[in-house]
Amino acid sequence: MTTAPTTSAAPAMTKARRSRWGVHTRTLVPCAIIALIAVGAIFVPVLYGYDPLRVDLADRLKPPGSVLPNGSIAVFGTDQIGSDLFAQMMAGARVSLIIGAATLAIAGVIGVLIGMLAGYYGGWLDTVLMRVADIQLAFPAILLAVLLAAVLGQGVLNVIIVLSISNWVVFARIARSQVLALKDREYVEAARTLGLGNFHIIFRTLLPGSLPPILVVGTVELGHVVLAEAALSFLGVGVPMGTASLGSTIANGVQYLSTAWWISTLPGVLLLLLVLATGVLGDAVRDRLDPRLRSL
Amino acid sequence: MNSIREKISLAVAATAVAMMALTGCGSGTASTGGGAMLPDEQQNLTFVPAFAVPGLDPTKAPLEMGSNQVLSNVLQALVKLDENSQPQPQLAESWEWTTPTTLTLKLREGVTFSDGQALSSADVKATLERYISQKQTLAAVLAVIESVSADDPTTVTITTTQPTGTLLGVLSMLFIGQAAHAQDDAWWAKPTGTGPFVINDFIANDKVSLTRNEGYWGEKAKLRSLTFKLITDVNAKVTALSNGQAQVLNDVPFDQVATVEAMSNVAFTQTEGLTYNFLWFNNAREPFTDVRVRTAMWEAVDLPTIVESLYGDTASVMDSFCPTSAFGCVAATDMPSYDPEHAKKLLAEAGYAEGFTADVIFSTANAGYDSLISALVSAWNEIGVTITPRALDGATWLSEFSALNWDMDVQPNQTATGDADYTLNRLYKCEAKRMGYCNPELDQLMAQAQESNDAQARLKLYQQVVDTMVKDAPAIPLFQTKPNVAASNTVQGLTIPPTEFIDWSTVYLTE
Amino acid sequence: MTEQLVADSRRAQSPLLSVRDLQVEFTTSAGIARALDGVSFDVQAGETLAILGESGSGKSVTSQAIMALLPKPAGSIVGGSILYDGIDLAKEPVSRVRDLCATDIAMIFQDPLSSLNPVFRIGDQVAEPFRRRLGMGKKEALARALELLKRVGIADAERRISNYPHQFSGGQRQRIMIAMAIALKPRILIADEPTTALDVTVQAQIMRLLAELQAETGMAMILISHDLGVVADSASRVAIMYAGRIIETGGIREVYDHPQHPYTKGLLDSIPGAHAMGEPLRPIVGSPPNLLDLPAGCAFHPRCPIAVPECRAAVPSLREPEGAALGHHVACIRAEEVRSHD
Amino acid sequence: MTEVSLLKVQNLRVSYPIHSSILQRRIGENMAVKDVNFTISAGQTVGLVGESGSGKSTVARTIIGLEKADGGRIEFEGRDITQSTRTELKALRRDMQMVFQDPFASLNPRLSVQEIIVEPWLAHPDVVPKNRRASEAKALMDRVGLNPDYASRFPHQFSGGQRQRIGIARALALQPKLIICDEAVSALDVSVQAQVLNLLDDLKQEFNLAYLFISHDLSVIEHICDRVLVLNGGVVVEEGTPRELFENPQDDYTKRLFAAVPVIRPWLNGASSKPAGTIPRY
Amino acid sequence: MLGYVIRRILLAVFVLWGVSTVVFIIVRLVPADPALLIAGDTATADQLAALRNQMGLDRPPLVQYGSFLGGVVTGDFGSSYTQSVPAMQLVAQALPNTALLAFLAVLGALVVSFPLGVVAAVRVNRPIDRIVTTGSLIVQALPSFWIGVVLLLIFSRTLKWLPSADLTSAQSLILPTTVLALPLIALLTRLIRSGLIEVNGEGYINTARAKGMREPAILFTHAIRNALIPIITVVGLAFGTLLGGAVVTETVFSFPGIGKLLVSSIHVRDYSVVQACVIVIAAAFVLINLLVDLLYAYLDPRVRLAK
Repeated sequence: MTTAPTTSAAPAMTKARRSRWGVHTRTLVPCAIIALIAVGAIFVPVLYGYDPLRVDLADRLKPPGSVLPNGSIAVFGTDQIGSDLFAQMMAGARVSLIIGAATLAIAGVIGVLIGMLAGYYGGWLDTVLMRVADIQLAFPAILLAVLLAAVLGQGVLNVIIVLSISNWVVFARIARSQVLALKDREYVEAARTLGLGNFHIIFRTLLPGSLPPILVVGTVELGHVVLAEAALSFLGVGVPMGTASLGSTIANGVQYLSTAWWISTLPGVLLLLLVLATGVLGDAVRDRLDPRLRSL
Repeated sequence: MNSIREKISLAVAATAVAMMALTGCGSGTASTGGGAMLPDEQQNLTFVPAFAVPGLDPTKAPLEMGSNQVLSNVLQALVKLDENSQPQPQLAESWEWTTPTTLTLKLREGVTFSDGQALSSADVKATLERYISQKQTLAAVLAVIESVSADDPTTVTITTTQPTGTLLGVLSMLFIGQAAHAQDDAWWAKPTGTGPFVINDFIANDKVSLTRNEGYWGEKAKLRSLTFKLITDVNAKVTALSNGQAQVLNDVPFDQVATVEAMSNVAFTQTEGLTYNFLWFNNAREPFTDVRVRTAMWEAVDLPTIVESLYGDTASVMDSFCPTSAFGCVAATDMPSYDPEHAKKLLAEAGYAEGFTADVIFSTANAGYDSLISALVSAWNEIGVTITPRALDGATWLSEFSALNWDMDVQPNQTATGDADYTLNRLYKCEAKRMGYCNPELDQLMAQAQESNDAQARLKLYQQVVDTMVKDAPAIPLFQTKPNVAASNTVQGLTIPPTEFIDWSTVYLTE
Repeated sequence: MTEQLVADSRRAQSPLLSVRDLQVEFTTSAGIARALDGVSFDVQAGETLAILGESGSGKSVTSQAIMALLPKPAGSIVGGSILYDGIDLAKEPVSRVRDLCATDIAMIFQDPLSSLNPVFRIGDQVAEPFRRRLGMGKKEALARALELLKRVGIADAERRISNYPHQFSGGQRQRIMIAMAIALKPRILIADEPTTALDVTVQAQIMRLLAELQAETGMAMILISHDLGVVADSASRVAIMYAGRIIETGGIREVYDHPQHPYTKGLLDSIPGAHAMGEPLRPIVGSPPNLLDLPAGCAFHPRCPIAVPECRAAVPSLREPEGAALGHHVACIRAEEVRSHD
Repeated sequence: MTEVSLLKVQNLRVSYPIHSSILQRRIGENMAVKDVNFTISAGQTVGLVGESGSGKSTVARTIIGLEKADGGRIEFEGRDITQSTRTELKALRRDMQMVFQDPFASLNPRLSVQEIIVEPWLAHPDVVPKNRRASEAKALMDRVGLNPDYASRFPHQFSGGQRQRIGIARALALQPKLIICDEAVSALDVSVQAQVLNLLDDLKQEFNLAYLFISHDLSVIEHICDRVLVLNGGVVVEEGTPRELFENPQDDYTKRLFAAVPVIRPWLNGASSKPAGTIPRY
Repeated sequence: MLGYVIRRILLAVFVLWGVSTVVFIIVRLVPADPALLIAGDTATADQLAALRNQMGLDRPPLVQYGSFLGGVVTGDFGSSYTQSVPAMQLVAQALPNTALLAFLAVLGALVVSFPLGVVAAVRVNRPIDRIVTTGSLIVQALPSFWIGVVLLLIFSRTLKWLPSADLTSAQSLILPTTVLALPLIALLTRLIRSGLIEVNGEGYINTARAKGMREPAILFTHAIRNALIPIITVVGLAFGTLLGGAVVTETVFSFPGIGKLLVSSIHVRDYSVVQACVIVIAAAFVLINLLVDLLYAYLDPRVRLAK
């Protein structure tokens, strides 16, 4: 009566292994994809000697695999101004990743700070800050984008600012809800009974506890930000000329979809991979940290 | 807002606009022959224009290309200019300068508005006064008008402050509405006119639908209804033609021409136009104060290759400072050609052996400029000059442009009157202060050319003007474009004037 | 040893529910936890069996396994059988087990708030078994629900039948849960820590209600608890669980008065009230074992005051020690010593 | 009483505000504690019992400063804390510490045991100099029965009982005179609960600690307390030594409360505390 | 509940005031003088000054702000300078188009995502679930303008099934609706899935099982209602966002919606229309979310019956 029938235990073991393997795969594969894109983004433009301002009109709109007059092969073809699409995609990925990372950093810091203050102090401060968030949500971001493009000229920094302004609310909301969930936890009250100040409690006690869901949101938001940059490019208020981003390459290539499909489709696939990877990563992180977190 | 030339009307100065008006410089006629005319209830045509129609009040935006394309089929002016820029009767039957500053016009009898009301001199007076009071882009041109009086129902007298030979040209641009509504902005937002079509429905920047004016005083239009539907996305635009949603497209970009030409039952036509694109140096700013730098910049650019690659045969390289289709735009004797080595030498001589940095502004409202600017910037980079492109939205571009807050500017332009004077004298004389360029010698040549009535003498003078300008290189004329339409084979009677203001009253559909 | 136990129960009468060598595993990210490892017990009609144990001992898993409520896909029965009415619930598909739920075996849970659906009126929830299982009309079902609510002591039931769960106190909610559980007159009621979330006065009322209902209906009860005191009044037999196994079972008085397993004894000694005041308590040393990493042999040996090297060698099985009362089984090789120490 | 009282609570009144739903203005209050009086002498253990909603936790939280008193006085060593400034309050916190109910929730999951124990010294840096904090933390761990080698482990690596020991070590770090135990052993399994109770007893002797011991578990209260207060509806309904209360409760509520406490071996003293007849006996 | 409603309305008013103020400030921060745009680059300073005076742009900012707020309250945003009609009229023309599009997109998304989410949740971690979740991730990971053009080339150009632009037939709504709905389908599918999975662990689901209820019955009575209540908020937010955020789709399909109106008005600095658009978009957003909050409160008795 003591020995368990091993036969019936075996499937459960395999299942366990598989599910653990699943979580690992779902973390590792997207990480590998993102890392690969990042490495490509760093090195490929250098290796190709990619110059966003170089135009080779004789080589424009060449399909993937074309041999160029200088003997090189454009694996992904060339775009409407004859620049090598592969190198441009990688340079674009670099810009997109920079925009994504910087936006997440800025929006994340601002949003988390506001969210935590609102959640921690509550009362009128909470009401006001959250109404500011509502105002932000109700406000069409495109107006802001055009404004900044008009005031400061087109630029990567402006895109980052616009996207940060339109993304901080997500972080504020999640940080606030986390603080609300945590602030009455006993360990937070314990910190208070020890005589620790609000600063310590907010940043040393509450912040670390709130980070996991914020990280989950962050991974998912990275994809959203990169896509939003593409939309801004499409509307003509994205990155400036001479700075290819994935979004701008796709947007510029869209009018060639019926004649030179590769210009917007291939960077689209890369964007898809990037967004998909961050999305899957976010899901995996969520499953790992707290399966109860909703797709935020 | 994405069409190339929408902003022309804003950019183009008003002062001299109406001195003369449109001249015919060859016009394209699309489609010939065809089957039997469709029955009247099927005479419905959709046209995809190149320009957005932001509003329909001509007194508020008298130079808006898109609006005028529609309004020229709905409203009419006192006179219209023929192919030779000569005024011909339209609403006015005859006219006479009774004194050097008094013009008396006799209105045509029997002209009615589409609502049945007869045209009277009161309508003309009230409309002209409305134009003047609006202080819009024509304000400077209209400033010479001292008063307008309606002497009797068919007689209008215009008094000017000084002798003004170009007044009839100005009048050809003013559409006449109804006196009763002269103060009524809402009425003008959807005006009733004396033309062959009536505005049925209007959604700004999207769609205007016209129906035939059944009570038209002249020959009635053949189309029962005509819809201007703006489609900005190139794919959607070409698709609309391919699946029969639209019958005529205007302004097919070069990269889509092959697609359009490959479509069965579609005819693609292009014609000589009056639109061209130029690059201006800010001649008052370092380092462009130096003619060697300006020339070097010009010589660095392989224009034939750029134009051929980006625009194919929808555009052509220029050999003058205005489109050759306009009178007086003679070919320069010695146009700078692509010579990067020489350009570098010139830069070195000017003290910029190491190159320099500067910016170039352009409006994002001009679709397809990205490739052009990239090509230019790339070419300059080859001679060691680093240029930062500044793509600005239309409104920002205009304010930067007006403030001369740029090193270089690229924009389209139209020699609206079809005469070199309109472009050259207006833009490049010292007084114009458009780009910090001033050459008194040139001013004198241009003044002479303006005063002269002898065509041959003028051509000779313009030869000198152009050659002087080539030497000074205050600007680079980049290329001139050819207006084009792609039309279904069922469309008949379509003619494209150089101005692209198509007269739709002659168009009809066949099987 | 199982045979022994089976023989014992046969001697009395054929059991209503017979759990045999039940094994349940949970898959976690850290590995596989054997939550139940060879649990066997019988429940006779009309009797109350208390299953006692500390957290992680497997007492709640037992009830989940019976009701096919193991969280999927993490938990699964990997061996043994649950015999009810000639059917092995461990082998039957879940849907078959569901058919027996409520009509044959019903269950109430620890937290009555989360166990009631917050968005439905309690009347509808209590009436649900009648409507879904018996196909009654709404009106009739609600009338039956009202009767039940009155029976379990909901004051002003006519009005409150249309209230929502959050409008009730904890004790009232547990009464509602009980009403729902007994709606279809089950033969066995499993109460999984029914009073843990409640105040002590309410706890007494709920325990009294359960006892009354059992007396009325003659149903058998399985009372699952960590509190030795709560079940003492109501249960006839008790099974003490430790690390997924039953380590001692028997009549409740016999087990409480003469514990034969050092763990049971330690547990009883740990209860503050059982001591003369001022005297220090005699707790069990150490902490409960980690189910992912059970000690070899008797899982209790690291904490056991009388452990000997043999305890490490093999998992002791339940046996009837010398001198023990009939049906008193202990899984300890030194059970006799424990008794003599007493 | 000849001893000087360490903590003296007089006419304590605590309420939770009710806000209007529109402008969130305070429109009324919910009295959690209506009128509570008691004193704790140095080295004494006072128990607070009562059912949920009786206000016992609110009393504790108000004394430690997690809630604000609406009325009455709380004197600690003669000083009124309700009127204290922030700095005074901070100093007071050194002398008064709290052990919480939930061993899982009361420790910051992101800090190692050592960091948790050192944390109080961040707020009161003068208690232990920086260079000695690590060793002091380990000494404290040792004192509460935890292996000091585990100092760098995180709370989730410990069992419930061990975690509660960490919480006790943290409370001890500031060398307080009074420790408030708010249901400090209620969440523990009975075998572990006994260990912790014994530890608390030992520490009390060693450091001459006073406890305010809050519990709904009367047997625990009976075991550990010198005096017991029975709270009902925010009011102390009865007070006395455990023996007095258990053997001869005066107040009706106290009687009902004690009657409801389950007895381990109801068959031993024959007279079960419950009304006979309704419960079938075996 | 009434107090809750009133409070929510007051907060909504506050948000609208905030949006109005922000748009007022932003519009005045944008360089490029509308007077210059009207009069052209050759206009004289006098002309510009006269125009500014006529447009009220030379009044002190606070006075402008006051009259602007007054206008907001009465729904009078002034006239569009490009079209000589009240700005509100243009907005009233464009808003219903976008609203229709957004409504259809949300409705379509709900209809499609509901079964997908349920199937994925019921078959969690099985192949069908993986297909649904991966598919939804992919759909969310593509730029909508790219999807739009690809759909247009397939269904409009190649197959000639659907029109590419215009608002003349119901068919012309299909493509833009699809483009708007796709990311929403993806989001809702995942939300419904995770909501159901989460609810599946709740005590009352086990209670229902213990009552002997079959899984489908549990799903459709106990699980769905609890899982869907939180999703209402997301749907409301998405609907509200679509009203102002459909501009990309509107551009691809030349759809005369409020997003395009806003963008084209920004480009020509038609302040009145910009302000009217932004405030109407914000008002619609706030109103929808207010209704959603109230609906949420109504559906959840814990909120509805709270004191």
